[in-house]
Amino acid sequence: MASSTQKPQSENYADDPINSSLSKDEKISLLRDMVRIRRFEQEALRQYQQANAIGGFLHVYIGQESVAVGTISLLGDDDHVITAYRDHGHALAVGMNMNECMAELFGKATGCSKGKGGSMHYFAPDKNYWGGHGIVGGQTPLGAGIAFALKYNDKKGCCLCYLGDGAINQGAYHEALNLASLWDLPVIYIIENNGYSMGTSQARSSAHPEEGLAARAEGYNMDWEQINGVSIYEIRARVKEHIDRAHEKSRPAILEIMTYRHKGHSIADANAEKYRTKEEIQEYMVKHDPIEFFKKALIDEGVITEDDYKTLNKEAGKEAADSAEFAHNSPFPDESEIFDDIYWEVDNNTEAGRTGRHFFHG
Amino acid sequence: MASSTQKPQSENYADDPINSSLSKDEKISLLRDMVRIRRFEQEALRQYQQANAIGGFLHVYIGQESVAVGTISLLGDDDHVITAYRDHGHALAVGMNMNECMAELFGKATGCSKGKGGSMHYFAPDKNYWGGHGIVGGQTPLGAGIAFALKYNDKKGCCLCYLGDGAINQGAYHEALNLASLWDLPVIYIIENNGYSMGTSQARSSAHPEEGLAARAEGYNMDWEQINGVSIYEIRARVKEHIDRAHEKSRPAILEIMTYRHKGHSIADANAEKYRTKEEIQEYMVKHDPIEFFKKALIDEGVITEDDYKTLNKEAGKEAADSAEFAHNSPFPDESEIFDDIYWEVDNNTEAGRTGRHFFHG
Amino acid sequence: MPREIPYREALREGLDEELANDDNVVLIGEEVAQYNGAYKVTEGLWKKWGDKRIIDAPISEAGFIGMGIGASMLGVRPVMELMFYSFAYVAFDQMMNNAATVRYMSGGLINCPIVVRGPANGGTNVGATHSHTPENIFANMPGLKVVCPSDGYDAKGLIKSAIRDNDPVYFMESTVLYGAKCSVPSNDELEDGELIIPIGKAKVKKEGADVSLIAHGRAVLTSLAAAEILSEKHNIDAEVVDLRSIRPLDETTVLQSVRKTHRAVYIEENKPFCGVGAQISSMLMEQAFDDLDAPVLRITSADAPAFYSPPIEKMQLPTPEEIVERTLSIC
Amino acid sequence: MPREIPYREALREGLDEELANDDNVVLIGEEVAQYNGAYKVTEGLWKKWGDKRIIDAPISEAGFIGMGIGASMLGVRPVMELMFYSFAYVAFDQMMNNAATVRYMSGGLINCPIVVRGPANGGTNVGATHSHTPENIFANMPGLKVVCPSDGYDAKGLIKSAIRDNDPVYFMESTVLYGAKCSVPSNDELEDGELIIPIGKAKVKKEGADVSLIAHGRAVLTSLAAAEILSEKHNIDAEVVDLRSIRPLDETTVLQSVRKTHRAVYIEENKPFCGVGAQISSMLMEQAFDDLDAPVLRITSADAPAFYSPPIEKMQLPTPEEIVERTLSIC
Ligand SMILES: Cc1ncc(C[n+]2csc(CCOP(=O)(O)OP(=O)(O)O)c2C)c(N)n1
Ligand SMILES: Cc1ncc(C[n+]2csc(CCOP(=O)(O)OP(=O)(O)O)c2C)c(N)n1
Ligand SMILES: [Mg+2]
Ligand SMILES: [Mg+2]
Repeated sequence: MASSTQKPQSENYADDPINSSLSKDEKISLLRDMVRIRRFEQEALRQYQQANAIGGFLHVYIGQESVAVGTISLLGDDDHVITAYRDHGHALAVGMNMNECMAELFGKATGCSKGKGGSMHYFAPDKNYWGGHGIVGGQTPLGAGIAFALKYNDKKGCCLCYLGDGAINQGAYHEALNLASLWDLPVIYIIENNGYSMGTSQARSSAHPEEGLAARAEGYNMDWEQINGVSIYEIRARVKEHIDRAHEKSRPAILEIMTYRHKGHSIADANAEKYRTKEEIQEYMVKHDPIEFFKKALIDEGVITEDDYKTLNKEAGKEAADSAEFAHNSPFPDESEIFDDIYWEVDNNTEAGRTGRHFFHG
Repeated sequence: MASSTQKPQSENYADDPINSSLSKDEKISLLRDMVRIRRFEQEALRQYQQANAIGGFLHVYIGQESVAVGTISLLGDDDHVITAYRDHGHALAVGMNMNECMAELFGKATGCSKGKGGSMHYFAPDKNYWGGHGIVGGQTPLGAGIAFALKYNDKKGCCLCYLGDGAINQGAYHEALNLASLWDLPVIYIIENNGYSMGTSQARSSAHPEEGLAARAEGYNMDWEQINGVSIYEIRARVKEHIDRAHEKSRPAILEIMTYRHKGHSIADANAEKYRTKEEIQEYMVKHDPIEFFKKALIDEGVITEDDYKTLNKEAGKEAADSAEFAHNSPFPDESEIFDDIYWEVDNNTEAGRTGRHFFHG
Repeated sequence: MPREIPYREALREGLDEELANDDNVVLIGEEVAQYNGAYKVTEGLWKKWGDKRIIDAPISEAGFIGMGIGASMLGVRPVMELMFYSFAYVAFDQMMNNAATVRYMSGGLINCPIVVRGPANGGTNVGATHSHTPENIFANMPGLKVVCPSDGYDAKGLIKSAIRDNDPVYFMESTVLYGAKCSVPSNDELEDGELIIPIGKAKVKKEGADVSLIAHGRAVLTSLAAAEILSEKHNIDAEVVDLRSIRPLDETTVLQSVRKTHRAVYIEENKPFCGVGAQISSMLMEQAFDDLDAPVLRITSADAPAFYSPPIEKMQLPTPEEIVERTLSIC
Repeated sequence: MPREIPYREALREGLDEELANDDNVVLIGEEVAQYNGAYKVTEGLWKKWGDKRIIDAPISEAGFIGMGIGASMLGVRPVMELMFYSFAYVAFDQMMNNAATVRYMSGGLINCPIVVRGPANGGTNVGATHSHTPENIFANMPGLKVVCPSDGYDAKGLIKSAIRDNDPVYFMESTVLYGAKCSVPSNDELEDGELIIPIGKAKVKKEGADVSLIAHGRAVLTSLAAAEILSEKHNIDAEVVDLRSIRPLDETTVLQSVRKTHRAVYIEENKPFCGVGAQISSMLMEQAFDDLDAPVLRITSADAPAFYSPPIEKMQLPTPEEIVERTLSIC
């Protein structure tokens, strides 16, 4: 049976080679990426609530930034990413820009998905980023498929497939796990355990081994690990070996990263302070904020000063505000675009796209 | 984490109270039930192949009889059974008679499902037997539901839900396991591990812990056990405690009973001797035939003689032949029955059944 | 003065009354209990009825709906909530196979008195995966019933019938309508002491002589708005028929209407290909061919996945203007 | 002399040629490799192409089809076998949401060149759960293509087009037809060196002047048999049109036929409610209203789950006699 590498919590992950080898600028860049995500989402919340510029759902990632930034910072050219609907953090972490992301929220033609996807459906295949999926657990077989394609094409890459603690009880995930292990697919499932699926605590949604949700991996003879997500250093240090194993041995793994969302499940979650106590939220916001945590670490290391941070934070805020401006000034899609992007063959006006009727009216 | 009770294989299960307390007649009755299943299915095979009296699929249980008979022999009035398409054994074990079962294979109006279900879909709710389900794994959430209903109605009962080794990779099963453990549902999943799902060996279909398929239970904090199915004594002795636990504590379990099907996957399986070697099949037929095994045990115990067995065997053969005769002489359903048994309200000619059009013609 | 309450509240009353009416009724779904329902349909019910009757489920639709079906075979009457009806697609096998066929395959030995309810609509900018309208798909399967109430009055009366029905009933609501108020009499205003609407009876929402606008779900409201415009601006007296249930289907009322008006338009928020309107149109073709003075037209959602962008998604759905325009083409 | 081969062999040739044509083509499904296919469609391919290209899957349709969709986003061209198309219901979310909507939701950044193929038919006494015919259901969803070849010639030519198509194609075959022989030219008899049939083109299987029998899948053969009886016994010259694909749909050929014959019957083994015939009938209503001399009739499977009993199940499916009888009613 695969077994978890239970490194002691007290280990100083900053000294792990993967972190100690980082230049000053690289460390600042990690911090900046987390801050950019947060500023982006804070701006999005404002645009939703005050400017009424956004529709539908908006699931923000605030509090979880270390997970996307930490794990994605480890990836190379042939590594890929896929996630669920809480996808802004991963999008910015893979290098999508704020403009296209904000414009997508606004439903504008300049959005990354031309306004067709919205908050839950960001995509950037050119950055190896495959979305953004709204059906809980739906991305998990797709993640195995991305890994399958990499292996099929002899790439030395892997796929990071993120899911929530509530998603682990979807059947498709279970089927994907068996396939991934059975067929040696280089996919790493990353459970972002923020303790709740909407208003339901982990204890009320999952029967699981004492060791945690990732330990279900043993049922598939798969490696797993539970990681404290407050420290981006820890995430990087402990995820690295699994990516290496995926690259070298094409083996999958399940990693459970303990994190917390500061806000409600989505913007519509009126109960965010009912199913969680104010004290719990407060405690996490103070003690488990990955940005505060890393900022302090970098100040302690002498990499930045408090002032540097303020500048960086301000710049990120400005970038976010500018992206809102960009989105506001962008046009909505044209009605005619309703029938674009449904069939590749139609879009490309091929013979197949011209043969037979593809669309029907009422 | 729940742990398996790894009783030594050498234990003399005959001496377990659940077995030693059996009367001579009760022991003979267990043997007879197994033999009746076998004779019934041998007759069915003949009727399919020689008389061309049966259509569609026919998945026989030959070699696995100890599982259904052993486990079902432990059940009381409030215990229930549900299984997959390889369902003749369980049907006879719960007390369905050969006539209704054979007639169902023939598609006759006298069949247990009036000829509507066929081999894969036997039902007898009056005997707490809920089928007979053709979609692999489909019965597993239903089994949890039966357990839910028992608990909801404060019954001290449980549901035995059987599935194959290949069925464990269906998502619905995984979802059912989590629900069963999370909600303390008294359902016992019994994996009848005959080593193959159609032509695919266990090794080619499932990634699993070394301890076996049932050990995936640990991922749901559930009890489990792997049991050698050749001995009906062993099955009874080791399954009993799980039924007791389900009754007393309303806790689920996964039991994996190692068994073997002597014949092909279904009557249409032309490759049964390709994906398994002749030697393997031979070895199992000789060393792992639960009927031979139990017959010998009873002879050794002095419960029966070889002659007694011959008589019993002959009676069962006669019963099976008679059931074929019965089936042959039974009428086919009437064409008008096509529209019966679709809506309860229509069948019962209630107001709801008479309001609006329920059926549409082409 | 008649009582006006929102659709969600009317529904909730129906659920609450049936919980009181029959101990076997149990509500199960994601966030239905402690959270009070993602769309607050079940608000207060957990507090009133407790853990046994109102149950929060993990995100395992195949698991818990399959479980509900199993329990229903033994006489429990589960009312399952799908947070969005789109999530039926992960429980599709359970809903299409187990619930619909077990009665048949058992020769009538078993029945499944289960209700699966939730919102099945687009128009709320939640993207393609959350905007499915599978009423045509489920109604395709004999053994199932599909109900689509267009207002709170119907929602209450029909949910009560659905729960009492001994067959599986798939009850499709609309998030867009949850807040819409309509007059729903309180029980003491009613002769029978409760509001029960039989499943399988269409309702003529507005009488008219010139053309029949036939619809289900929210499209009924759009059709009523169109009828108003037709009357005011074009002097066309449209009849509006609300099917209320897709299966069983009240063909009689539809035929009566069309035999009177000789013209029909079917309006729905479903997608066009093999949608409900196709069935109605083909039925009118076969049964009212000689009564028709013009072809039956169909108005549906645009034949595209749901577009997130709020102003564009609006254009994907039928509007009163579109109905007016197309109706004029046959009048 | 033209070569006669069974449907399954024609299909296999198509698969084999596409495996040779493009390294990205990979076959995945239960028992497709070492077992040679439950229905022997893939016989010999594993031996020829090996483990990388022909892959046996565990019984995890949601998992492996979802996996195939994911792989297709990166340019792999998976051809997935469903042992029965009925099992699509456990992978329904993957097939309806992921494959159909990811292109739209990504604003066209992604496409899914996946084929999901397998037999989708009743009539083989395997009971209700194994006899679904979901062509109408999948064709309801924009983004998907649905192909239903009625003979080996089409099966070969269409599977090759399906594999080369850059959109998801759901390819529905028939176990009843697998053994049926028809003339399929070998490649050296063909000008282009291979048999490619574009998806979206219907085929007039028999010309006729009096009535159009329009059908898809095995119902085409039933219709041809009916046409023969109509001609021999009733002096009615029926045209038989095989849609071949449900979506895209060749409305032009259908309309041409009906504008010539002025009468139409749609025949399918699908269930009636919102079936393919409903769509065709409603299309004819809208686009050929004045050309129709009689209502378009529909003949489908009985509106009931599949009955196991062999002689009774036969009665559930359209027969030539039923087609003749109903056709006579409008001629
Ligand atoms: C199949 C399905 N069921 C339900 C939902 C509604 N839903 C969206 S997110 C969510 C909670 C998911 O929680 P978790 O997986 O822990 O992720 P988190 O939101 O915490 O990131 C639910 C129930 C859905 N989108 N898909
Ligand atoms: C969802 C689904 N996929 C595939 C099948 C076809 N099928 C029927 S039985 C079977 C093998 C099942 O093997 P196992 O679970 O080990 O049970 P056994 O036949 O050995 O009793 C397969 C693939 C099916 N009925 N349902
Ligand atoms: Mg969570
Ligand atoms: Mg097996």
